[in-house]
Amino acid sequence: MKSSQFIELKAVDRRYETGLLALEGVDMQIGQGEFVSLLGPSGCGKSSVLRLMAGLDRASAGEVLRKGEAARGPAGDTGFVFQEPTLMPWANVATNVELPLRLQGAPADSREKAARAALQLVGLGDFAESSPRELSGGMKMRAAIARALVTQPSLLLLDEPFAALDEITRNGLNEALLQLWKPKPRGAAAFTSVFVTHSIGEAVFLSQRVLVMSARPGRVVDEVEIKAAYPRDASFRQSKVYLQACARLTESLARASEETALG
Amino acid sequence: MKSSQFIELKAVDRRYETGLLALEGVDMQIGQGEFVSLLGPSGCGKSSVLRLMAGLDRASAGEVLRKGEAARGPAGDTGFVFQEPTLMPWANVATNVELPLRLQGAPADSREKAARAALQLVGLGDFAESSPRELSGGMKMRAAIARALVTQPSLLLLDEPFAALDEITRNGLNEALLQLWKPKPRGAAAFTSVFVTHSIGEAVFLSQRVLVMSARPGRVVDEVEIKAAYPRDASFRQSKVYLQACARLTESLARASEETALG
Amino acid sequence: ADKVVFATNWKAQAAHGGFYQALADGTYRQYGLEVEIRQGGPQVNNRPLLPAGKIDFLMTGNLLHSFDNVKNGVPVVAVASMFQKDPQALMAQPGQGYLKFTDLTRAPVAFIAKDAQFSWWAWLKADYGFKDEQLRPYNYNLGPFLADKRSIQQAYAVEEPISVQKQGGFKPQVFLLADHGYSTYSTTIEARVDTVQKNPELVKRFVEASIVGWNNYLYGDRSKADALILKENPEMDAATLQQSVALMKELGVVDSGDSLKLGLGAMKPERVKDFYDKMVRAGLYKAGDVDLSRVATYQFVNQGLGLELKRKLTGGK
Amino acid sequence: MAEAGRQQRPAGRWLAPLLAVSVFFAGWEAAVRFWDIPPYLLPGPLLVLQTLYDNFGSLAGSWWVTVRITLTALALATFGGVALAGAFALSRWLEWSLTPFAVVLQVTPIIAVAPLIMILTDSASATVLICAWIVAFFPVLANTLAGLRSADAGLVELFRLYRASRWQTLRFLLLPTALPYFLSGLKVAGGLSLIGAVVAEFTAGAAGRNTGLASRILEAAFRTEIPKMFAALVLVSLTGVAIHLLFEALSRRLLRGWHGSEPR
Amino acid sequence: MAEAGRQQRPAGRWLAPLLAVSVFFAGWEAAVRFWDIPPYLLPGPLLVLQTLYDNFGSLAGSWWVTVRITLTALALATFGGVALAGAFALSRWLEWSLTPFAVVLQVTPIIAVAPLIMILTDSASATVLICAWIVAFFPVLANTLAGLRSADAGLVELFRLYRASRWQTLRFLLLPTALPYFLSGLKVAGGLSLIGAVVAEFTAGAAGRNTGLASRILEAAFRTEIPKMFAALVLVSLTGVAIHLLFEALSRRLLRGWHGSEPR
Ligand SMILES: Nc1ncnc2c1ncn2[C@@H]1O[C@H](COP(=O)(O)OP(=O)(O)OP(=O)(O)O)[C@@H](O)[C@H]1O
Ligand SMILES: Nc1ncnc2c1ncn2[C@@H]1O[C@H](COP(=O)(O)OP(=O)(O)OP(=O)(O)O)[C@@H](O)[C@H]1O
Ligand SMILES: [Mg+2]
Ligand SMILES: [Mg+2]
Repeated sequence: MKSSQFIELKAVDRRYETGLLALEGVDMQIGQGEFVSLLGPSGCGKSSVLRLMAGLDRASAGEVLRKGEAARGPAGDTGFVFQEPTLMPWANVATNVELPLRLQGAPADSREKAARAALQLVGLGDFAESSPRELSGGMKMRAAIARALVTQPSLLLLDEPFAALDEITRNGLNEALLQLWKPKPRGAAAFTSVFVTHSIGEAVFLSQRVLVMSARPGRVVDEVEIKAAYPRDASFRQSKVYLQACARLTESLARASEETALG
Repeated sequence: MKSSQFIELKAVDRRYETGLLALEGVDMQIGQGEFVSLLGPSGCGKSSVLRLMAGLDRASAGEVLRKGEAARGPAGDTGFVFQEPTLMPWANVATNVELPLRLQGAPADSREKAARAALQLVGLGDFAESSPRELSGGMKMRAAIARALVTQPSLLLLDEPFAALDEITRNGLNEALLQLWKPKPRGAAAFTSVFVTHSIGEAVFLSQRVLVMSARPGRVVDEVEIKAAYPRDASFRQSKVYLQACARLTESLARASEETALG
Repeated sequence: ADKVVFATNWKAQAAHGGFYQALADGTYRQYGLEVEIRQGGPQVNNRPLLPAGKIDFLMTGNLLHSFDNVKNGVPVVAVASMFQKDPQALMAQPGQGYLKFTDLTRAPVAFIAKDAQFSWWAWLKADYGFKDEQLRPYNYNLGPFLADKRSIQQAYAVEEPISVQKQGGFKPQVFLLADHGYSTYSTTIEARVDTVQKNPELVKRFVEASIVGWNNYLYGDRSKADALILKENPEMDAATLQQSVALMKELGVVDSGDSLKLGLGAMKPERVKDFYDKMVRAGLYKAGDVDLSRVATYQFVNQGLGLELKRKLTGGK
Repeated sequence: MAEAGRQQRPAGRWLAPLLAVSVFFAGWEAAVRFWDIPPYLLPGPLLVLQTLYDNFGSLAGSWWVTVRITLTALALATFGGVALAGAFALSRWLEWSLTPFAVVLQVTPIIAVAPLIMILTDSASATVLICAWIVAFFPVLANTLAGLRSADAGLVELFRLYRASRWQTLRFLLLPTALPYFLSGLKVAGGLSLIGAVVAEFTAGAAGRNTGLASRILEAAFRTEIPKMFAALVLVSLTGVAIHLLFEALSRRLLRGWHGSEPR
Repeated sequence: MAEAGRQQRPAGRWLAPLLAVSVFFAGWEAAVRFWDIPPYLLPGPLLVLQTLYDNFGSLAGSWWVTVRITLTALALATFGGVALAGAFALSRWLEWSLTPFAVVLQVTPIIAVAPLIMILTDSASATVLICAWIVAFFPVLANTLAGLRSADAGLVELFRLYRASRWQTLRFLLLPTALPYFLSGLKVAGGLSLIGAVVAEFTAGAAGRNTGLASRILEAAFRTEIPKMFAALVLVSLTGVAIHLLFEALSRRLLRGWHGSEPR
């Protein structure tokens, strides 16, 4: 049992140095190869959870376990699309995307090939030589996605990766992502994925499980399993499972958001 | 006729220094007090159009007219939510939001009051004293929105302002925005608004008119008028006008995107 | 009283004693002068201040400066020479086989300050065969000399040897350049030509008061002057002053040769010419570069002033 | 590095330099004793401290003179450098026109121009101050200027959008942006104004009563009282370290919380 | 400012300084003529140029000596400053331990330590070089260090995520981040190594054959050949301006296109 969980958060608190309690008693279990989405109102602590999972941050209380062991710093085989593109301004797009491979000591030609493939995947094949400041907002984000995919990580953390993209591009990338995650319909997943999004539809379309977090301090307040086989295609969006899950999530998100009153 | 147009783009080209032709022969007419949305695939030139309208950039060919006159630099009464939050890292949230008023020479107490009201509106009332790096991604974006609103500008340019927000917050802000734009149902609009978004639903819900741009080089390829009275509320999302407009826009967006092939 | 600013070329020390004497015991005031003495220092260059009119009189180390002034048309002239012998010297550690002055050319290392490198070092090379290879810069720090037994070093005969004795615990051999042909006048007083022409009486009073001061300093009660020097230059100490004065007397720096008959401050055109010829030989000047008649004016000295006072102070000896 | 900076380690912050300096002094003392180096060449640190203690009264006066010149020159350099950089940022023409003069000032050996300044100002203490200022002002100018030019492109657009005046842009955008650069220039200028005060006193030496540490160093060197010279040098060094620590603290205070270089 | 920089104005870039310098020289010449200032006090620029022309052969040799020392010292200062800053960035303990020594080096008057170095190295040219290096290295260190600490927090996290070694973080993240700071430090160090070469020669240089401009300046001053002194000073100034222009161009080249300070 213990070993089947890839990542576990046990009663995790995170209080920032400002005194703000961002997470309180968060429990999460992400199985090996699972695709889980995180929904929650703005500022509820989704990014904070991802940073804990990546080992970039430490819990103020409680435990973060990776493969059953206490996580101590980054594990090295994690891909992370941060909420902001975070590109190196002095390097061109290809160099940016190659960076993780370079840090892992991969030889130049394999780096180049992998980077080209990743850029092709996100539709930036023509912009390999461009500087980040010559990209549009959505293109920057796509470069960041390519960078996270380039190492073929065993854990992929995605913090609203598609928020800056139009629906067509977004749907295309959704399908591409699923394709990477489960190359063979009945085979094993290539990686474990935790996906933060604000689009309920996207969460349902992609994930096996969706967690809903409450407003500050963040807690897990709902959990919905999406019982549908992969590959899922456009027709899944019309299915009853999809629509029901969306309805339920809309409702619990509304409840979770109650505290963040808007003038 | 001429004077009724608030902003006009006539056969505008924009070629960047890299040689990339971002806009080609763009024609747009935005009437005084109109609420227009812009849809288009990632990298098609939406942000470029907004920058031209704001007077922050110059057309390589063609004309940009503001109130019938050639635009020469920023006009001073424009609010602009950039695609990135663009907050001053050394100042707290309140100071950031106050900035436009300070630049206009408003006295301290009226600045403070206006900033507080704007922060309240976007749900950041408790974070006035926080530093930008202590905000979540969505919260930063909301601070940027508050800053754009604080001067009560006569032209509001919004570049995917709600992309980083969950649906509840987003809907709340949509309604708040419409409320500001048309305080009295049958009265005049308080400002002219050009809104870039990737959410077709949002575009339809908010606007009087939606323009669709094609992939690079950007051109206007479709224009849909949303014939529905304001105030619109949640029930509008079930109306036939809404659903038809969405369907039509989905289709033309798909056509406009064809060129940006995804691997 | 006329306000007069007089600049020296170094921090206050016994070699400036006569001037401080005249200031401290009121001689200058008796001559109707209100004098301010401005100290120099190793990197302080007071020289441009004289032609610029910022000071009225300047104490100068040797005649080379006066030659340069004439050569470059600087309207400045020497009016008196308080030292008959330039105390410039070379010193060596004892027991290193440097018996005669010419032995010093064999020293492997010579610590010589920049200004000396531009002046008498050239003469030493020309007349005695010293070589540039020996040169090391001297920054008025005795450490390197003390550390290297075979080295030689420039010295102001009334200063450095005293320090060497105190620090190194030995008495260095001192070779006075003046004893080997370096015939410049020293501690000259320079004034602007303009002052000499328009206000000779002021110059006369300053020169005469200074001569009186020097007589009193050497042969009379020095206590007030020494107190003033110690105050102006806190690093100085009474013992050093004592020894310096003894050395000045012993070496005849101030009072020897012409001054015994003509009084302190004496200058002779023949000696100026002799020195100039030597410098021409050393390659510092070309013959005819300098109009020697404009180097110094002899109208204020050589009149036996102070001989009477000296006799009184020394009890007729 | 940010990683290391995440946890404060105040112990190491003080322990490390203390330890290093102690080791250095111990080695120095040992070397002096082992090779029997005479004090007129290199005095041991104990002797230097003893000398410092013995002469503290007289050295303290000179120290205060030097400190006063240093701080005044630094203040002038800071003010002048920032003002000039600000003016340059407001007008490229001004920058292009005046930069050559700033560079020439920086590379002019003050030993050569000191007499000229002396003639112009007619005051030794003014000359010393001007010389120290010349030495110190360029790093402030160069760094502030580089900082003023580093503004985030997005924020520059924001200011343009609201038609901020040049002055407002300078005040609210460029100066805060330049702060980390300016502070780094300040650290350089702090040391330079101290060394400038010392060197200026060497060359333009205020004679008589108001002598600073430079005169004491020269005198001691001249009289081969090397331990005393080292005592004066130690005072100069301590002053330099104190200025540096001050600016480190200032930098930490001003940048904490928003600039990468100073993690909270 | 970015606004002004959007259009290149190469005309003004050259015209402005030329004009300013011309006006300055004209004013200088006029002042000298009007007040009839004698050349031994302040020679007019025409006379200085004439002197420079007449003595060019002999001055050029000295100039080359000074330039060689300057460039060597600058290279050593750049290398040393960057290496030390890199080491400091890799280890906070190292930084804490060695910073006091770096500061002390910066504020030590080289005139005081030159004899010591002289004794240790036993070579005048090595002494001059070390002195010039001491003068120049601190700005490179301080600025590079400030730059290394300015890394974007997001990118630091990215590097941590991939468990980049300290060396990789330095190489691929911190050094590029530090570039604009480093270049600004280089501009300061360029001038300082020139002035360092001159001052070091003043205090530690031996006369004889291989004398640089410092000796010519001193000699001319000593011999009241003020126009010649100014001619040598002009050479120093021109060298400083040339170094500055070089680094300006380097900075423009390296930062163009990604850093706010150099718009394309
Ligand atoms: N470095 C920090 N210091 C202080 N408070 C922080 C810090 N980072 C985040 N917070 C606070 O923690 C809370 C959660 O932030 P987090 O970024 O995890 O939210 P989020 O769920 O990702 O929101 P969003 O959807 O807007 O990105 C917020 O209230 C935020 O203000
Ligand atoms: N400064 C620039 N230099 C060169 N090319 C640029 C620059 N800014 C934008 N571009 C290019 O112009 C095109 C349009 O960019 P723009 O930012 O207007 O797109 P967009 O429609 O806003 O895209 P997105 O939805 O991704 O934000 C893109 O292909 C981009 O690469
Ligand atoms: Mg987030
Ligand atoms: Mg955009």
